[in-house]
Amino acid sequence: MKPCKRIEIVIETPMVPALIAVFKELDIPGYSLIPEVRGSGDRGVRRADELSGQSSNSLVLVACDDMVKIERLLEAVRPLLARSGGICLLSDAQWLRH
Amino acid sequence: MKPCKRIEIVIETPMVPALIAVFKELDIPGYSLIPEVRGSGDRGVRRADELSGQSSNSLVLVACDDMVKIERLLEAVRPLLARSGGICLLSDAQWLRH
Amino acid sequence: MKPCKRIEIVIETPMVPALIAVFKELDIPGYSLIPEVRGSGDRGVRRADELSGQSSNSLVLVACDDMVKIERLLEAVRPLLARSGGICLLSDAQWLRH
Amino acid sequence: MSVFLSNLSSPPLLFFFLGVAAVLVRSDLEIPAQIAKSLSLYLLFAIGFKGGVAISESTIDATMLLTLLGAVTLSALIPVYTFVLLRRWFPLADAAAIAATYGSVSAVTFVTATGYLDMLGIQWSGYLVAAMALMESPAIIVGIVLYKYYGGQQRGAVQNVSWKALLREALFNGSVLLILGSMLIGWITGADGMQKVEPLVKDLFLGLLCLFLLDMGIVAARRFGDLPATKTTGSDGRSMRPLLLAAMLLPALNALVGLALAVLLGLSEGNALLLVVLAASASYIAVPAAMRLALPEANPGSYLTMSLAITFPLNLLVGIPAYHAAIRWLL
Amino acid sequence: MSVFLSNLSSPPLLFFFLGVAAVLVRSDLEIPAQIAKSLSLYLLFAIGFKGGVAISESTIDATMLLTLLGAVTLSALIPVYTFVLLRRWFPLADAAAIAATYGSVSAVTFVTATGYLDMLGIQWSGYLVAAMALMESPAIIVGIVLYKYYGGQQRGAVQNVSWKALLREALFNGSVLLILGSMLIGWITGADGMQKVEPLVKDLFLGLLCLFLLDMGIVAARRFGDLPATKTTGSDGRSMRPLLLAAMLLPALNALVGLALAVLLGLSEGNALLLVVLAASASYIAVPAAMRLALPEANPGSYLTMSLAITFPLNLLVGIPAYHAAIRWLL
Amino acid sequence: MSVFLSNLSSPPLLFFFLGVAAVLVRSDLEIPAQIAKSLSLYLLFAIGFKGGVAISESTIDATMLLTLLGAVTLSALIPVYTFVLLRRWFPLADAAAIAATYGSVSAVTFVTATGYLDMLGIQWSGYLVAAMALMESPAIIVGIVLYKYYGGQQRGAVQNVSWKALLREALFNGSVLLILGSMLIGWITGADGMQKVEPLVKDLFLGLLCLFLLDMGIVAARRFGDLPATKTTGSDGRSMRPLLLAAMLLPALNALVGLALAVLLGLSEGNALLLVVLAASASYIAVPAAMRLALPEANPGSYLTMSLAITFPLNLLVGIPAYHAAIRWLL
Ligand SMILES: Nc1ncnc2c1ncn2[C@@H]1O[C@H](COP(=O)(O)O)[C@@H](O)[C@H]1O
Ligand SMILES: Nc1ncnc2c1ncn2[C@@H]1O[C@H](COP(=O)(O)O)[C@@H](O)[C@H]1O
Ligand SMILES: Nc1ncnc2c1ncn2[C@@H]1O[C@H](COP(=O)(O)O)[C@@H](O)[C@H]1O
Ligand code: NA
Ligand code: NA
Ligand code: NA
Repeated sequence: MKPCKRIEIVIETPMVPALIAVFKELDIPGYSLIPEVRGSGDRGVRRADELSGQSSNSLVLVACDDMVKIERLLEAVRPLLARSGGICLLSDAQWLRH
Repeated sequence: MKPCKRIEIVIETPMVPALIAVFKELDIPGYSLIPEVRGSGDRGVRRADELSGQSSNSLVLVACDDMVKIERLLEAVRPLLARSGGICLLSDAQWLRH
Repeated sequence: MKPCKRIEIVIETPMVPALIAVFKELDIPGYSLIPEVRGSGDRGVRRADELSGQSSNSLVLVACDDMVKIERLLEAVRPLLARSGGICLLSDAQWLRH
Repeated sequence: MSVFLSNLSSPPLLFFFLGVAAVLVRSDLEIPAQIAKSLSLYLLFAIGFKGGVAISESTIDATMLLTLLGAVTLSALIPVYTFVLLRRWFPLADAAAIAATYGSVSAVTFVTATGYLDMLGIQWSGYLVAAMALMESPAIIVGIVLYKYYGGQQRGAVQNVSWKALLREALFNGSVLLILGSMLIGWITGADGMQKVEPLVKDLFLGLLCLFLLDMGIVAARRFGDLPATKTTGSDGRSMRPLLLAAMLLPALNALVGLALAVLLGLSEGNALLLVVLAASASYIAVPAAMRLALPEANPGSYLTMSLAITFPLNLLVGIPAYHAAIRWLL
Repeated sequence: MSVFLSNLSSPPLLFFFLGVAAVLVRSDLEIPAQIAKSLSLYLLFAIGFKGGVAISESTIDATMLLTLLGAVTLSALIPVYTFVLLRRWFPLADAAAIAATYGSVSAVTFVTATGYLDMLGIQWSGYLVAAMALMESPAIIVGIVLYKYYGGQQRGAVQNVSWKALLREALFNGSVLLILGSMLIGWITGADGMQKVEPLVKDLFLGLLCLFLLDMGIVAARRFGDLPATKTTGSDGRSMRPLLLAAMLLPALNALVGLALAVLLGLSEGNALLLVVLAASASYIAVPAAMRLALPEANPGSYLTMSLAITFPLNLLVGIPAYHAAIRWLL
Repeated sequence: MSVFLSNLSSPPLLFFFLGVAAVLVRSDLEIPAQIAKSLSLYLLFAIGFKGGVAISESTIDATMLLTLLGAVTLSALIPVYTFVLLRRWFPLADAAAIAATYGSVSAVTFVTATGYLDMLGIQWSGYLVAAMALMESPAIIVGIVLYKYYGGQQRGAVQNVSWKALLREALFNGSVLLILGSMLIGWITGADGMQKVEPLVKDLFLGLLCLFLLDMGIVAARRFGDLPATKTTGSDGRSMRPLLLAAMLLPALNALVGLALAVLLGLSEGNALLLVVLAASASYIAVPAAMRLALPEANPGSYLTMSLAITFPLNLLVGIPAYHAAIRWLL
């Protein structure tokens, strides 16, 4: 087990390619993505029921143990969220080595 | 970054409207919801394969930094879970301000 | 509220039955499972777009307060992940009694 | 006998068996959940539309109105005696939920019965679809009322169930609304409307029913596999026998009551069979959904397993031809 | 008048109402998301293929080319005056997004209009499908350019929008690509190809349109229900009136402009109606998706609600027959 | 030559290209996952049912039985020489997985070939469907046995693979079971059953195949785009050339072997083409799923990319008409 950070990002689905481009740029190879997440926040209810995909969110989970990369990731995510909404949470975890 | 609590609730899908009504009542504007979650627990396996939606769970994630609201939310969730099953976990996180 | 551990496992969907068999063996009755999770890691991108289900992951969440069982679970999960990839994270949480 | 065989060898039934077989050999064959749900919506839409068009082409007469009235009565009556019969063998909440489940109907059993009649070239009337739609709700309400009356005194339960929410669930449940709405639209647009949607509503019907029953075979067989677990998890340590017996005897009993009504109303062979099937079948969509909201203390391992894993296949495989044989014998 | 009634009583429209009714009575009736998405892909595929085959069977003439040119011009022009009209009542980003939304088109409104014409037995030409496909993109580009020009000076916004990504989104958007591609394939394979896919592309069309409009009724009614919330969440505390008014007046205005163009081009009754419907309809798939990427500061509570919850049903219920009446009166 | 062109200009192939084009221009066009999965289930169901009905209408003779036997032998033989050929260029686990992949078959390639024959009006026999179904499993078992024999000695791997689970996966895999089951049901119900499900099973077939190939075009092109990445992530730093070469040469080699068998059996033109296509095609559903369980150390970036991104389109576009030309030249 090694200590790491869990980064959870909820962002609207059309912005996901932009987020993944950020991962590539920062050389973050690992993430998991849950599509078709509904939600509610400052910008109203998102029911994931529209054909444009506009009202659907995705939840992206990143485990990372490199604090420098994490800092950079947070910096890069902030303007994405500021423009189009969503949340980003950081928490502690232990990563099972295998 | 501001410290906050992550509240994760797994509840059966037919109960979701009741849960969201609780959010509205307690003025909790933000949540994310993953539909079609399967699971297993005291009440047996839920395969999310039935047409009534009865055997499908939803996972609801709430980030909140207002301890009073959290207390109230936990109080309100408890009877819902007691009646129809599910779990509720509380953990610490940092919320990225944007 | 009682303290517990959250165990999050991302594993490819074809391996899920093996994982659940492990749960049964270790007498872990409770878990939640999110199917159709996409992701990226050492073994490349998984787009969840293939008919074999081979490129789709599942996210499994287990809340458990029995440290002995947790130890055993981690031991049992390690070889599964070593063979077919994925991640396993352990973090602290509070479990709402109901 | 030949009627049993020809029922069992129709493509939809054979696909049901294929689904069961898939579970038995532990295959990973599976219909994706959203597709299964949509197939079920399609069946309601198609049967509703067909029923509405059929009504638009017939005249409203006394038999029709009396049948509808009789159907509603049946749906309200069955839960009463079922509850009375079961309450000594089951926890109260379970007895109430089972009562509601068996008072209500299974749309797919009905649909399979219409396919069975079509196959044999026996006429049936569109208003039976209306009867089916009307039978979904009353049972739910009666079931809850019974529990409230008998259980409420003891444990003060259910008091925080909102009656408004319950009524809405009973009356405007997705499947009830879709079938009633499609029927209404079929009735308004008549033969003209039918001509436009015929390829979807009629031509594809039996093929899609095959796919749907394939899924039902899988789901029912899985549930059946859960049965032993149901027993051990039951905190009261009761045996499974009452559950199995009830799931096999209730359809027979309710079929008898339905048969009596059909004879009383003087229904034709086809209509009589459909009414009996409605009486004998048990809900596994609308009622379980409503019960989770109104009676969460009831164990779906009882009522859902009974209706889905036992009564549903029983009606499909043996019930329909058996009820038919009984009707032929009587009429 | 009869034209209004026969429009309202066609099965697709009635299923739209059923969807609205389901939301009003708070039913849980719902078409699973992936099915709804696939129904929309099917409609684009079918209408594109049909259009392509129709083009392959007709000769390319001046009217056709001029109509296509006119359609593209319309899609670029409508956003300009819409933006000018709206910018005093709406935040700049919202005005630009609304302008793009109304310059672009709603494929389902178009499809419903072709169904309406088919029902009345009025001819229309396949190249109108090409016109529709060509009208999706220009409006998006013009909308962004307008915002960049007027808004950029003030706030330095949008500078980090990649133009390449934007153009790609405008031109190769999933729905644009599917309709253009299907049209091309229909054009290449002609009547031969049509014969092979006819049961899917033609026979099932109206039936599946019914199911799709059922879903649209649900989605539109939910959005409409969100309207009051839209108002209070608006940080600027503006009233909803401009939004409602714009969503009702813009289609009428754009229909007039389209009508003028149709008369100018000397189009036939059916083609004229389709061009007017294209002008009057507003996008709720391609444009909203593009706007989230290029103009995230614009509030989808404005442009999406307007097009989906107000303009779309308005065109479906009143617009199509009203534009038709106007065309008949003029021609 | 004309046979190549007419193949390439059939609607299903053109939709495959549209899918590829969508990925090339980085469009967001996408068929929702559950729909794609269901289209694939539909194809297996329809081809299985059609095959079963065809068998029910023909007499069981020596050619049929020998063809089935030959097909099974082929599926067990191909992995053997493929493994021997590849083991010096690929890691052992990869060689075994590729061997299994190419010994098994691609149902969609088969289905496209039947569509190609139908288009040209060439007869083929229903029992070839049975041949296809029988070829899925042996290759899986042989592949694992080979690895266990050659790899096991070195590294002691695979010992904890349950043989029971493996056999179940090989024999009762979802797609194998669905096609075998549908064939059996078609065989039991015969022409009578076909009449009932014909609109779904026959009429919609080509249209739905178009939509499915659109999805396959998207998926294959994405995989192809991943190829360079596959190279760099390979920890052994090997070049991609063997992978590309193998994916192009194996189908040709296996087609030759299949051709020899077809000549030996004296098959008709249509049946010969189908047998060759079965030999030449590689699995991308059943085998990859089984390999993830039995041989997780094998890299899907090798075997899945080869079969899905190279061999599959190659067979579709060039292979089918080329094999056909060779058969014509021989017979
Ligand atoms: N407090 C919160 N907890 C969990 N999810 C949230 C929260 N706030 C926002 N979200 C998610 O982020 C999305 C966009 O939020 P917003 O930008 O605030 O409208 C919502 O639709 C939710 O899915
Ligand atoms: N220990 C656990 N860890 C994760 N999820 C659980 C756990 N226990 C229950 N659940 C989830 O909650 C649902 C209802 O649980 P129960 O009421 O215990 O049957 C299950 O179907 C699971 O999805
Ligand atoms: N650092 C990470 N954070 C989150 N998820 C990951 C991470 N690494 C791998 N995964 C998930 O685990 C799957 C398999 O990973 P791998 O075995 O590294 O290819 C990926 O497709 C992701 O869904
Ligand atoms: Na009943
Ligand atoms: Na427009
Ligand atoms: Na092969």
